[in-house]
Amino acid sequence: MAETQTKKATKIVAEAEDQAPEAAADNGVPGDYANSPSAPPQDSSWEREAKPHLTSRERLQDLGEEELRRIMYDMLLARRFEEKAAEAYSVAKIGGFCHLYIGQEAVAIGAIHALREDDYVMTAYREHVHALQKRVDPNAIMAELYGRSGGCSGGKGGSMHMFSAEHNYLGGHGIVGGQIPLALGVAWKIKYRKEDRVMQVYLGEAAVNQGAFHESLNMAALWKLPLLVIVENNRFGMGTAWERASSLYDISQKASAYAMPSAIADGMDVLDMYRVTKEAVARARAGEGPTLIEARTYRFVGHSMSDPVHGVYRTKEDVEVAKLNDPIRIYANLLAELNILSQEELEKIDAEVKQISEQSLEFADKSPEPDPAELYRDIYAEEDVNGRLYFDGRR
Amino acid sequence: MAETQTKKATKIVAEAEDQAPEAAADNGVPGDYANSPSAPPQDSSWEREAKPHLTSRERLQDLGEEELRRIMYDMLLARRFEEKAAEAYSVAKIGGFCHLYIGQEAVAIGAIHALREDDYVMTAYREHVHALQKRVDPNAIMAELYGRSGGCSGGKGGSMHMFSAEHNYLGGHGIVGGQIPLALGVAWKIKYRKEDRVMQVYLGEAAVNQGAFHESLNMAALWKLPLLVIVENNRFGMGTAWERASSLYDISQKASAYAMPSAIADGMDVLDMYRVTKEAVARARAGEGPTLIEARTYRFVGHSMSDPVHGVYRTKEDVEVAKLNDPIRIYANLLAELNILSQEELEKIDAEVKQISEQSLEFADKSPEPDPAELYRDIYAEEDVNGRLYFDGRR
Amino acid sequence: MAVITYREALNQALAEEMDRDPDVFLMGEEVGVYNGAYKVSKGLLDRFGEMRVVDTPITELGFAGLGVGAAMSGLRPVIEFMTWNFSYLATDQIWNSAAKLLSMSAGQFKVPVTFRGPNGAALQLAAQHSQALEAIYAHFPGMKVVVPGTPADAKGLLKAAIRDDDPVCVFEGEMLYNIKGEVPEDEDYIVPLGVADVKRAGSDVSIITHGKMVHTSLQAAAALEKDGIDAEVLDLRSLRPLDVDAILATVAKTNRVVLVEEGWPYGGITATVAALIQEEAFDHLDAPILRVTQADVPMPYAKNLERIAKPGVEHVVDKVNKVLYR
Amino acid sequence: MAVITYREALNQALAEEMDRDPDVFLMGEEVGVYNGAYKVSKGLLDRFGEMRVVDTPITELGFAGLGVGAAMSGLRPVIEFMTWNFSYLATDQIWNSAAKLLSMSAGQFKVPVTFRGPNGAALQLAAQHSQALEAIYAHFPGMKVVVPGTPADAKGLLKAAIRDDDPVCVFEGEMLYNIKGEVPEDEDYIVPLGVADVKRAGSDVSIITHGKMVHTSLQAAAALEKDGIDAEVLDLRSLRPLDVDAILATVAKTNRVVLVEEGWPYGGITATVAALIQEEAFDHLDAPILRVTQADVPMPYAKNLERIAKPGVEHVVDKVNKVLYR
Ligand SMILES: Cc1ncc(C[n+]2csc(CCOP(=O)(O)OP(=O)(O)O)c2C)c(N)n1
Ligand SMILES: Cc1ncc(C[n+]2csc(CCOP(=O)(O)OP(=O)(O)O)c2C)c(N)n1
Ligand SMILES: [Mg+2]
Ligand SMILES: [Mg+2]
Repeated sequence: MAETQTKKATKIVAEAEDQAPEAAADNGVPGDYANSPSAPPQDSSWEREAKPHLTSRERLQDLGEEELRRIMYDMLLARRFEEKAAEAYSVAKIGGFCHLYIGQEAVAIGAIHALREDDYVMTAYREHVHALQKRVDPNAIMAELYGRSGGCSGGKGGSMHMFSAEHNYLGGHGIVGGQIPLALGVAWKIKYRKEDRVMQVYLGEAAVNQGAFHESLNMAALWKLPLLVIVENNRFGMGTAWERASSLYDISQKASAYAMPSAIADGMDVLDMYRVTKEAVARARAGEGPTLIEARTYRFVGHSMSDPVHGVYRTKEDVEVAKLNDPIRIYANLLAELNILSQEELEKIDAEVKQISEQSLEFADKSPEPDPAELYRDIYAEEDVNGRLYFDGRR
Repeated sequence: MAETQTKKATKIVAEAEDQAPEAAADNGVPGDYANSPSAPPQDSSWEREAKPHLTSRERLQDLGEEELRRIMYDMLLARRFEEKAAEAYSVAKIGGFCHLYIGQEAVAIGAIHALREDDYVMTAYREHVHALQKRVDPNAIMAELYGRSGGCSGGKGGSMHMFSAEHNYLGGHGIVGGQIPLALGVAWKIKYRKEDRVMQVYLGEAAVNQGAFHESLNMAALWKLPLLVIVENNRFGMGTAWERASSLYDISQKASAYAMPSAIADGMDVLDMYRVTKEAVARARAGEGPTLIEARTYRFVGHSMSDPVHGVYRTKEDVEVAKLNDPIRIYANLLAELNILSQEELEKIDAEVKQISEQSLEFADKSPEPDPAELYRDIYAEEDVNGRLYFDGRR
Repeated sequence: MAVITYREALNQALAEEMDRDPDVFLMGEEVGVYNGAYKVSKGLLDRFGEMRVVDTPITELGFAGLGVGAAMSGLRPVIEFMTWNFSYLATDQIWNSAAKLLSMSAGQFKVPVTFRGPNGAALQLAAQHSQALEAIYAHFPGMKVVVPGTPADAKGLLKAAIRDDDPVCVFEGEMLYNIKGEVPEDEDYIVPLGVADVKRAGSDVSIITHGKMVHTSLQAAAALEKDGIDAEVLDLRSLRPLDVDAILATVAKTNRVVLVEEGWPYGGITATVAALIQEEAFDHLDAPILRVTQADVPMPYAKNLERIAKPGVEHVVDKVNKVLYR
Repeated sequence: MAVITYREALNQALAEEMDRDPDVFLMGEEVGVYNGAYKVSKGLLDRFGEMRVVDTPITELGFAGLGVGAAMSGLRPVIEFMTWNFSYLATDQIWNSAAKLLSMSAGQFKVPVTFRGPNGAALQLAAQHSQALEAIYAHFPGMKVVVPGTPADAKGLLKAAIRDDDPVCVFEGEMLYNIKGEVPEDEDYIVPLGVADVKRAGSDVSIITHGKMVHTSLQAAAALEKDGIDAEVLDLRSLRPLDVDAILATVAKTNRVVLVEEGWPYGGITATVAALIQEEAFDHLDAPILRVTQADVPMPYAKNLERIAKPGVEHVVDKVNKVLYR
């Protein structure tokens, strides 16, 4: 029975893949050989020792069945939601840059699962799933993508600049590496106020080369701040493979320059992300300072909606091989194997998240555009000032 | 006899110390116990394995006696020259910031001795000795300190911005860490043009924390550029001890984040500097890329002429203990011990470099101020342009 | 003359200068394998190889500094910022090194580096990706700044920038890459720095502008024409050096001025040009000089807000009517 | 009122605000153990401890960003740049984060951070250490910028900046730290942002300026007085918000204007103010507005060149005579 369930779970995932924006370009749904011996061997330098060889049961750690199901729900919601966003983008309901997280879901979902509500999350521009996982309303996220007043940034931020103070979701930043010093500041605040909280900051592997990363890691380690630096190593910064951008392949090792603990996590395995992050969170809460986590993952889609899935920098085959490692498939297979989630339940969840995603489109569509008067709102904290604040002669 | 010479050499050094600008503040010339067992023990974390235990003879490496004497000359010239500069500063002949190198001479002198004339040197603002060692005329250096037209930067650069294209001396830069990317560019040029040259860039240990350092090391290693990054670790960035600024004490280890070779050199021993640098130079010439060298040294003077020698950040005793390790003394002792440099010869050299230093003051004093018309010269490469270049309504 | 896009014109300029001078190389993010984020460098890696078309890590400070260092030691680097928005990270190397090295070394080290990339707001890219930044670069003595508005100017100015011995910033219009125009094919065609261009002759009012706003201004002029107003449109092209003679000439001709720019007003290019005109042509002015700029706010994402934040034809028309007291 | 130095006034402002509000802390290079490179923070480490007076590594980008992040999560950081010259490294965090976060988050995240430090040329510090940089910061909507010229304004503006909910840059005069003046002792004394101050009333001509140039302008006014010219000196104090009413009032009074600033002219504060005055008070002007700025060159080291590069009393007098057609 476990096997049957695995097959069916795979079907749902394959369907999800089919509906991904690039499905058209990718003829042929990958078969079920992810778990078969005929799967192409993984690049051994990529898969590292870090992940212990646990039994299926051990992989579940302390998570109860309800929680495990919730994670499945989160994974599928992330995927379905972004599929809808891609659809909306393709009919120009969404504009600007739009960076999808398809393929990487396990990273943020596993890592944020190790947090409490009052912990903080901040990331770059590939952020829809981080916002979702911090429980920002899918409607508010979609409305933000639509640039509407019901959006979580009132329509002013868009895909790259979502915020929700209420959910301790701190954005949404567009400058590669720019979020890291900001997160350092939030971690500083936690220590300053002696709060029992943790700050998680995410960045793509390409941001590791930026000076901001290094300056921040040093201060975080020097002052033992409760900061988790989670590198989402999806192997590419746009079209540049990591090995063409860094003289050292192993990102986690960069922490040694700061005498900072680090770990590698399997970014395609939501439970491994959870495991590794949880340890680092505990260390941070205990006042033992920051951790660098390298999550090894892959982006199944183009850099942004306007970039091709594959091209000069990676082949169609590369992407197909990577897709065999679909994090949703991996997780669904495990839950099926352990009889935690039946096929029916999985289908029910899938139906539910599809509906939520669909509804978010409707909500966004109905949400009004921002009032034109918003143009000059929230530029400064106060509207009445001495002297003139704006110099365009319009106001 | 060796012993006698050692004592006398010490006397000259002690005298040199006496005349250093801070002599007045530092009562009591340290005795000759640098080489005696009663010398205070060195901080063991500071002195590291890196320096091999060589016999006195072995320390000389491949250097001939002429060369060894020349190094002594360079060391004393550096010291005497800066003593004169300090005098001139104290009577306001020199203005602005003036950062002396007293105590650190072995670093640049040893390292540059491992270069050829056509190799490049660039550093920060503590630069007089680097310029001297690249054979820029002491007169031109002193005139630059005086802000005169005979200066190596025509009086426009001052203490922090000396240049001599002719000597492949590339400055003289005032932004902490700012010189590193520039040097990276020069190293790039060497590779681009397939030249058989090496680029040496110097920085203080505090610059290691700057993003510019990390971005540059990565690119240098990634592209295997002929760059030597020499960190002059004098333990302090102004009043901040290194251990208060970096979460990792060991600077040379930071190279591991870039898969770059590194080494620690004894920055108080001109021959150890030479030894370590020579190896790195050979690697660079062989196309094997950059090296990070951490030179462990000490600044006997204040951060700049306007800062105190000691104060809240280090005690008078700290400085006195460090002075027992005077690089000039160490080197003079060795040459004396090996009968390479007699007391008379040492005195002759000292007299000579004193005279050169004295003369540089005269030269500088007589050199005219820059022509006021210089104000608008060399702002742009061409003077005749289409359109207006300057907007001050004065020109 | 061939009709090509602004993008192709830039590509030609790069290729021709790289052909002409082996010291010219292009470096930046995604300029090689990816053929450029905006495809300006398409085909150049294949043609010139890895040492001359160089993909960098995302380290703007580092590779901008590399360009300055390579320039001070004799090469002619062209450093691409994927967009100018990211150049803030590199300003120290541009303003403290590139702009000052010649002066600090009393002429010993020239810095013939070109910084280039797309500038200005495209469509709904929000606050951090929608900035027109030429003004802060023109602020610094030692820098040169050009802002081509047409394919021909793009080619001619970029070639002139590369040949120039000073650091030059080339602000390309992110929204202009696809526009087409006639472009000279002569390999030695350049547009000299510091020469403005009357893009439309007129007698009633002078609209002085640059970059993408040249098109907005021409559209405004066309609209005004229907209203019987004959506007002259002067394209500055080069902001530093600035063609002051051309500015004063058009002011003397029309006596009424509207200045238009894509960026923010405080310290904007229009502020400097207004200050300059009122100082040097006070008696020629029949009305105050009016300015059109982006709304003085970070660019919002929402389509409707973005539209009203950007300087548009209607703003230009409105100000022209005002300076004509209509 | 006590007579204290500008430095002491700033020190008092910091101490009082730190006393008043536990969320206020000071961070920067050498602010603690060394008591500040310019001793502005003298004694504060002893008084407030290591979490509130924090020595940083030399990483301007990093700790400026830290300040912005701490501010967006509720603290009120005061970030010291040892001098503003080094702030180029941090502009990305100031312009792309601090200035935009409130807007991008539609009001959810206020950024009450204060950036401060010495500004402008001191004596013979050469090109990289002698820059007056307020203009490029005032360029950005979302930022506030103040430039105190006297001890009383230094205290009042810094306190107002710290209490303000927006990012404020405080440009202190590197050459003003030792000047003395009367300073109110009231703990709630502030100088509100956006209020200019007539430092000398006069009727013949308006000299509008800020920062160190207030003193140069007052000296010029004194010299002019001997010549029978009665100059008004308006100290802007705050550049954004800008007290436009006060500017228009003095222009209406004297009809002749000279603008003076320490920095460069292209995109300088004086450019914006000139553009604004000619637009809003065109009919009040009896002469073109003239400007006095630093020579448009990187600051040279040589004493004689530096002297002529800096804007001085003689330049102001000369321009005043010109606007009076004398
Ligand atoms: C400072 C800066 N430089 C360049 C860019 C343009 N850019 C946006 S995303 C990106 C690639 C980043 O790759 P990575 O950090 O690996 O994140 P990923 O997109 O893979 O999630 C680049 C170059 C930018 N936004 N900011
Ligand atoms: C970017 C920058 N920040 C701050 C300063 C001010 N500053 C000048 S030297 C210095 C200390 C540098 O220490 P280190 O790098 O160790 O060099 P050392 O002076 O010891 O030779 C500081 C903070 C500067 N010049 N540039
Ligand atoms: Mg990536
Ligand atoms: Mg040091």
